[in-house]
Formats: sequence, C-alpha cells, structure tokens
Amino acid sequence: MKPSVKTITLLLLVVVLALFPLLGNKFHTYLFIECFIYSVLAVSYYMLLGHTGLMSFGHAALFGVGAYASAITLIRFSDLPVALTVLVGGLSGLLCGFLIGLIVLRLTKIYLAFGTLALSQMIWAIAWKWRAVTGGDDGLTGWSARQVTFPWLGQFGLINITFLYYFVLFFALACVALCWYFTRTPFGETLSSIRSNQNRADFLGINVGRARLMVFAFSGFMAGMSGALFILFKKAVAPTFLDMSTSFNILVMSVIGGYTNFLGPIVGSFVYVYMMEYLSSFTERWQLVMGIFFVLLILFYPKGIVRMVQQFAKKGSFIKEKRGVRIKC
Amino acid sequence: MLILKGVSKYFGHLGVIQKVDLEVIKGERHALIGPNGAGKSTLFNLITGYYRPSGGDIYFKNTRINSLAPHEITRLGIARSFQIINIFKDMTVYENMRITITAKHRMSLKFGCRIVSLGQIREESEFVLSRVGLLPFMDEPAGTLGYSQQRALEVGLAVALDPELLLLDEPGAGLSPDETRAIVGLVKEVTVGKTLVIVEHDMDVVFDLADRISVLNYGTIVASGTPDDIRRNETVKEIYLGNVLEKKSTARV
Amino acid sequence: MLLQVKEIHTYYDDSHVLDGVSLEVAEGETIAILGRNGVGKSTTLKSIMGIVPPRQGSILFKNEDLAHKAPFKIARKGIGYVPEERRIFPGLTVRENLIMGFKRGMGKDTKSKEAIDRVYSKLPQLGERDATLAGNLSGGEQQMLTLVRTLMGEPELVLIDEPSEGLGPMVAELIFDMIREIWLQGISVILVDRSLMHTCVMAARVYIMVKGAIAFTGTGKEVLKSKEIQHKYLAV
Amino acid sequence: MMFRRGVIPERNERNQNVDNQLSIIPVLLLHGLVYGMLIFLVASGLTLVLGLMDILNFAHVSVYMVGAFTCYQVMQWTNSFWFALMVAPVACAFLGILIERFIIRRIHGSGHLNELLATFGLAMVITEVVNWIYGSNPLPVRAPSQLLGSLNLWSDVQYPLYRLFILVLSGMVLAFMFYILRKTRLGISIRASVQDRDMANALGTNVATVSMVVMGIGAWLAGIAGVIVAPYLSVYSGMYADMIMDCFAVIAVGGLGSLGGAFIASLLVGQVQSFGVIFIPRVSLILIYLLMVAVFALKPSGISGKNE
Repeated sequence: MKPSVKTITLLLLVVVLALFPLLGNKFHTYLFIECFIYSVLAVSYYMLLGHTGLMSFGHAALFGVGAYASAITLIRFSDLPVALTVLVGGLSGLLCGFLIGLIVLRLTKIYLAFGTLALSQMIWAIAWKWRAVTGGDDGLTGWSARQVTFPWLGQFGLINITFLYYFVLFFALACVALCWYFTRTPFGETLSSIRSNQNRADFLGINVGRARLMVFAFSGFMAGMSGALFILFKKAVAPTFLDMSTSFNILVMSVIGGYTNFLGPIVGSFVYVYMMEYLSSFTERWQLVMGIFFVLLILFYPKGIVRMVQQFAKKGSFIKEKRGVRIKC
Repeated sequence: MLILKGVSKYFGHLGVIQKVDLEVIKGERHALIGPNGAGKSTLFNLITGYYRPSGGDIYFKNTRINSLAPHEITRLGIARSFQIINIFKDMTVYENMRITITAKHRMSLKFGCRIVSLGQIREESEFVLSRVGLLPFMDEPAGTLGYSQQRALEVGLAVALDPELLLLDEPGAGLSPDETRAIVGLVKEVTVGKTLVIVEHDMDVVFDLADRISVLNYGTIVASGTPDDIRRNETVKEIYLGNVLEKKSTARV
Repeated sequence: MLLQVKEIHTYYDDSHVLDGVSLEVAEGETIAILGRNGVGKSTTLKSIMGIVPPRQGSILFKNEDLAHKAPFKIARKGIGYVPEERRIFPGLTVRENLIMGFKRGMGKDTKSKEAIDRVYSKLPQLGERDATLAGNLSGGEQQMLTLVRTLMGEPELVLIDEPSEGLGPMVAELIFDMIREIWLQGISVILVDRSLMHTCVMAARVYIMVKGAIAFTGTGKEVLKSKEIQHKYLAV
Repeated sequence: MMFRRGVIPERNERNQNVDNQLSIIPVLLLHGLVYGMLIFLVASGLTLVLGLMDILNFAHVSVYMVGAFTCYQVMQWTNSFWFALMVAPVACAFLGILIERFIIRRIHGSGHLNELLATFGLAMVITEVVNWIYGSNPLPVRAPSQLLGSLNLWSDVQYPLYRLFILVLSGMVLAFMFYILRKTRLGISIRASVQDRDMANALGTNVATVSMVVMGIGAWLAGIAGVIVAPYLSVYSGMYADMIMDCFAVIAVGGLGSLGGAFIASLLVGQVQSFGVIFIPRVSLILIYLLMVAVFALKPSGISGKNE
C-alpha cells in the first residue's frame, strides 16, 4: 500500500538519527543521548498522564528505582552483559509501578496526585537512608570502565560516546515503538476510555482496576529502562534522581511538548534538554528559569508545542489525512 | 429475571429507599415513575452496583448481586444508560462504539493485536451505529454532536452491549416532543424480545412503552400494575395532583 | 412591573432546557409556575437567580437587566431564593444559618438580633433549636429555616422552589401558612410547587409549563375549576 | 535543586544528647504536641482552601518556607525576633493573597490537572528563588534571649523554654482563629461558603472575596509557623519537602476540608514524628508514609471524599 506522508517522514528521521554521530560533532551527540533517555521517560509518563489521565506526581520513583536496581547489578555482577542490566532496571521499574498502582488503586484526581507524590518521597527517603545498599547521600558509582563485548563487532567501553549513542538509540527506538504499538491495541483504547470517562468505562464491564495496574506496571517498565540507561550515561546514581524536582522536570517536559498526545513528550524532552544546556551556560539557576517558564506555560498555553504545530498545520492544511489511515497525534 | 427483596438504602439517617420489593419478568417492559426525589435513580444505582444496598437483596437470574462491582454486574448481562449524558465526549462516535463492542467481547485488556485489525469489531460497531442512526457522524467527536444525537448514542452504548436486562434512565430527558418520539421509536425497535426497565417522567413515553408500571414515592413502591390500573389508582392521582386537604389543623412539627 | 423575564433560553451543556420563557410579576403579587416534572420550573427560578445564567433573553428587575450578573449581586438587589433541596448549612447552627441570610451586615449589630428574636417569637420550634446544628433538624424544620433565612435579607421578590416537597400534609400546611404571611406582608412571590390547592388559591396568575416552554397562562381559579387543564398538563 | 535534608535531621543530631537523658514519655508527648501544632498552623490553611475551592495548593507550604526565610532576613537587618514575628506573617499574608488573586483565581475551574500543575510549578519556583538567594544549606536563627535555656517543669524534668513558647504562641493563635471562625460574621461566611459555595453566593455572600480572605488568613498562619520554627529547626530550602509531606499526611488521615479532622490528624502526625525519631530512628523517616499508605489502602473512599 502507498506509504503515507507520515511513514516516509518517520523512516527519514530514523536514518538521520542513525547517521548523526558520524556527521554531527561530539557535543550534539552527547546531548542527543540525554534527549533519547528523557524521551523514553517522557513517553512512559505519557502512557500514565496523557493517555490514561492518571495524575501521577511521583514518576521519578519509577525512574530512580530502575536506576538504582541496574546500578546495583552493575556493581555486584561485573560479568553480566550491560544490556541485561538495562532489563533489570526495567523489571524493577515494572514491579515498583505495580506496587504503587496497587496502593493508590482507588484514588482519583487530586488524591492520586498527592498519593503518588508521597510514595515517591518515601522511596527517596529509603534511598537516602539505606546507606548499606544505596550508598545513601553519595549514591553509587564504579562502572564507568565497563566494557561491552559483542560477538562479531568487538569490544566497546561505556565512555565511547559513539557506541553509547547507538546503544541508547536502539533501546529508545524499541521503547517508543512499543509504547506507540500499545496505544494502537484494544488495551490502548481502553486506557483512553478511562481518561475520557472512567465512570462509563466501569459500567461497560471494563475492569478499570486491572487496566490501571497494567498501565502503571508498563509505564514503570519503561521508566525503569530509562533510569538504567541514564546511569550508563551519567556513570553514577544519587538520591536526587528520585526526588520531587525530578518528577517536576518530567512534568515540565510533558507540558512543553503537550501532554495530551504521543509526540508531545518526545518533542518536550528535546526542547527541555537543549533549554537546560543553554540556560545553564548563562546562569546556574536554570531550574528557576525553567520553573517560571513552566508556570507561564500552564497559565497561558497548556496545550504545548505539538498542538500548536498541528493547529498551524491545519490552518495551512497541507497534511492530507486519508480516511482509514488516520494516526491520532 | 430481576427480583428485589426488601431493598433499602440510607444516606446518613435519610432513608432514600425503604423496603422495596420489585419483580421484573423476562421479556417484560417495566416503567418506574414517581415525583422528583422519590428515589428512582437511587434504585437504578442500587441495581447496577453504583451503590451498595443498606438492607435486603437483589437477585438477577437468581444469583445474588448485592456486593458485586459495576463492571461485574455489567458482565452478567445488565446494561444501563444515564439520565445525565455520560459518554466519552472527547472521543469520536466510532471510538465510543468500538470501546463498547470491545468490552462486550471481553477484549478490552488485550494487547496482542492492533485494534484496527479487528474486522469483526469494526463491522459490529458500524451495524449498531447504523441502527441508532449515527453512522454519518462516525468521525465526529461525541461531545460536538447535537443533544438528541448524544441521547441516541447514550442509549446506543447501553444497547450495543446486547444485555439481557436493559435499564434506561430517562431516555427522553431534555428532548423536544418529536425528538422524544424518535428516541422512543428507537428504544422500541432495539429492545424487541429483551427485558427493559425504564425510568421516565414523560407520561406519553411511559404509556407508549411500558407493559407494567410501578410508582415510587418517598422510597417505597406505592402502586404496581398495568398502565390502566395506574391511571385509575387513587393514591397515584393524589401524589401527582398534590394533597387535597379537607381538615386544617396546626400540629407540632 | 417589578420583574419582567423576556424570552430567556437556558442550556445545561447542549440540552436546551428553557426555550423562550417569558413571565412578569407586579409589586406585591404572587404568581405560580406549575407543570409536570422535568419541564424546567426549577431551571426558570435558577435562571432568574443567575445560578444557571440564560444564554439569551433578559431579566429586568426594577428595569435593570440582571441576566448575566453573579447570584450574590442579584441577591443584594433584593431577590431571595429558596432552593428545592433546601440547602441549609448543616455544620452551622440555626442562628448562624439565619445570620447568613443578612445582606452585607458584618458583625453582630442590634438590628439583626431583633430580627432573629422576631422570627423566634413567631416560630417557637426554631427558637428552641437556636443553638443546634441545622443538619440535625427535621425536614419540616429545615424547610422553615431555609424560608426564613432568605427572608432575613428583606427581599422584595422571593423565588420559592417546591417548598412542600417531601413534607407530610400537616407540615406542608404550616409552610404554606408562612408563605401566605409573606404574601400578606406585600412581598412578591414566584411559587413553584405541585400541590394545586395551595398554589392556585394564593396565586393571582398561574403559568403552566411543558417541556421548557409556557403553555398556559391564567388565574388560579381557572386552573382549579377546569379538570380538563389539570388532566392535560398536570395529572398522570 | 538539592533536597539533602531528611524529615527532621538536625533535631536527631543536635539534641541527641539532650533527649536521651530526658527520654521520659511526657517530654516526648510535649515534643509531639509542639510539632503537631506547627503542622496544624500550615495544614489548616491548606485544608480550608481545599474545602472552599477544591484546589490542593502546593504553593501554600512554600509560603511557610518564605515566612521562615523572611524571619531570617529580618533578623539579619533588625536583629529583633519580635519584629520579625510581626512583619513576616503579614508579608506572607500578602503573598498568599497575590497567589490567590493572580494564579489560583485565573486557573480555577480549568480542570484539576492544570490547577495542580500551576500550584506545584509555583511551589518549585519559590523553592528555587529561595535556593538562589540563600543557598541550600541550613542557616541558623538565634532564638530571642528571653527564651533561651530551659524550664524546670516538675521534679527533674527540664524542657527547652523556646519550645514551650512555640506551644503557647501557636495555642493563642489557634484560639484567635477559632474565635474568628466561630463568633464573627466573617467566620460564619467562611464556614458557610466551605459547606455550600453556591448557596452562600445565592444568599448575597461574595464568595470570591471570602476566598481571598481565607487565602490571606491561611498564609498568615503559615507565616507564623515559618517564623517560630526558624530558631527551632533552622532555615533550609528542604523545609518545603518535609512540611508538605506532613501536610499530606494530615489531609490523608484527617479527611478533606474539615478543620476538626485536620487538627486531630496534625497532633497524631506530630506524635508519630516525635516518638518515631527516638525509638525507631532508622525507620522514622518513612513512618509518615507508612501511615499514609495504610490510610490509602484502608479507607481510600474516606479520604477521597466524593468518589466520582
């Protein structure tokens, strides 16, 4: 069937990303790695907030648990292939997401927000206090010299930026594609029905409780993976990964891009990383400027960049949307 | 089909439903009428599991459903519509129907395949939409439909579940007289051979649809019978025309 | 003419509940709005009070259009509202509920004390319950309280929604006596209730509504006498 | 932005020596009472606004922190605690009214999520500003000279005078607030508006101004809490995170929008903190969260009030 405009642009994008480290300079490659990791995190948050309408304010907990779990496995099992530690991060995020989902199962709206925030602060307090396992205040390091061996490609060190770029790119594309696929399945549509009208979904015979648990677990898996990738990139993990400001940064990314649709968080994370980079070169108080920008955005334009582009596109109406193949972005 | 034995419901010390006994036979069209605040919607919410009864039991096909959650009761074969429009407003009409049909086939939590690949669900959705006359509005967001079309979708979603017992809560609420007639026609056509319980203020709708009527007043059933007995029933007249008082006396409140 | 409602259209989301309703109330006159359930009687009162503002049409009170004003401004202009669900403040005592009825009188001035004592002299039942929480009052007492609370603000026009709803016949009789007294004091009243006997006796003019519009205008006596009208618009 | 501090870390290290001599139960009870009262000063404003406008105002707790830092700043300039006690709460009241006027009223009704994001964002901004001006490590604030030392309560029990002062002052402030709410016309309007906003409106009460007044009073109370806590806990940007968690515990346990529930819950949380720190220090940090988890699991419909 004739590939639509959208699939062509998608393929083009992937090719560009694949060739990027060869032509782009080191600085941007470095930034792109961070953008990929945050994109996975932001998309995992979209599954909760944007797609299912669950206002979870403690997403940093899932990210942090994944980071710590993979950090501990990296240290304890030095011969384990690095890819497996990323999966370990994902699985621990899944478990943590499931548990949080279970505890806050019947909370909605405001109460879900402060319930999840409280639980994430609890996990932060555990990480901060449990010095024996998590290294407490100073966190954990010690896997920067790690080598990754591939049967036919040879050995690469974690400090080799180009290798790390492809390693992270692979996982990021896989995660985003999986999330995208999930939104297209019956389960995905059920999640949107919960966002739109949880009460009616209940009366249609949909087991809303189980659906919420599944999406918390799935989102936890994704966030855990992005946590695991992040520590490979930063070569260290610390309690600040888990605290309120990290959850807030995830919110900032989602709102900048527009938390109501799939592309929003991805665009938001790229904008966030680049803003963070340039702002911090002017003042080390970039977090403050980001915060003010966020509040202004919420007050005056909460829909985000992607919606802005869409409206602009609709007015320009050059993107023809054929009946059948209508991708709800 | 549906039996209520001595069902009561208290909010604090306010007895909204007191010792209600009701029976709905298979294939029957039963109407529940009564003045505002008589407890009609509360009774509906008790049957569909939104509230738990404070006393008494509810049997559906002689299984006790008192303590079941709404989604469990719906899966047993009871579907309901709502007095206040309660549809998925920011999703298209087609998506509203597709969610319902997917739920009917118990596939809501499946993630093995893409939803567009499920041809059967697409056909069934389009079939029900055409019966409800909403096929031309397939791709419109449900919230932007006209009020009577939203009413049709509201009833359509309940019917799409193909339930054994259909509960309709004031399908004609807020509709103009001819729109009401259209909805009544639709309900009649779509509930052939099904058991129907309907709550309605509009008397023409009630007499047009119902085989049996129960009158609810202050949480108790005061009269039950065919439309003609109800029209002739004295207590019902009094409820509807207000208390015609002969003797006057000041009493302590 | 104290109040002129001209062609108001009111919507709940997209449901067109009032379709061009017009009515008038003269100074000191009592009118009644009758009709079956769900025809928009309460919505008409809520539109006048600004709780559910009409999208089109105007509401002239002493020739000033109140159509899009906030309820507290309309209340301060002199329109009192007695809601269908009574809506007394359960956590406040009877006296505190009455104080809420006063307009901007901040603090405890003497005028308000006298007004409350006057009420208690007329209604000893309320007087005895002065310090009890309004939530513990019986249905009849709550109806009395909400009626008197609105009168505290000395309105020139009172909108009363289904006062006899859910009350036993004796208690309803007492409430209607109170409403008759309001009418005797020269306060205009728009009364919405289902009991024909009381409303038609008191009301100079009666409007009967069907599905969001007024279908009949006439005097209370006409409606009381004609079984045909009762059957067509009101009965089962 | 560094949240380095745990719940009440300084108090562990600094007065570890003082406490284990007097590890008698009554002292711990007093300890819990003091902290409970402090929490209630902040939680009361939060609960009232939640009841009145159905908004969980994260920024309200930032006002508490601003109160503490203003006290520090005023002490730097004038070196008089009493002057700070007068000025800082009033400044906080203004800040509270400004927040209500320009942010909360503007965002009110645009959906729960936007309201939460706005107040949460605002709280982060305020925390950042404080971090920028004062850095993130604790700044000591000297208690006024008259209140130093400790008082001999009975037999051999000594209790720091300053903490008694906190108890007395917060008791007086709460009594004053109780008087306003119970006896004055304004108090009646506030309570009525919290119970039925639309009916109060239909009776002629301008609920919008009532909300602003409530916001002002709440911020004033939070300001007082900030000022009197400064010498006790010292002033650090992590105060926000610690206090907001205690406030959430109070809301979770105390039920929504009810001042009475919030008061009892505050005292309970205060005692849990006080006893936890001493008896099970390692776990004390997450005690509050376990309490909340229990409440979420046991009576979620309880705290979520109206379960839509």
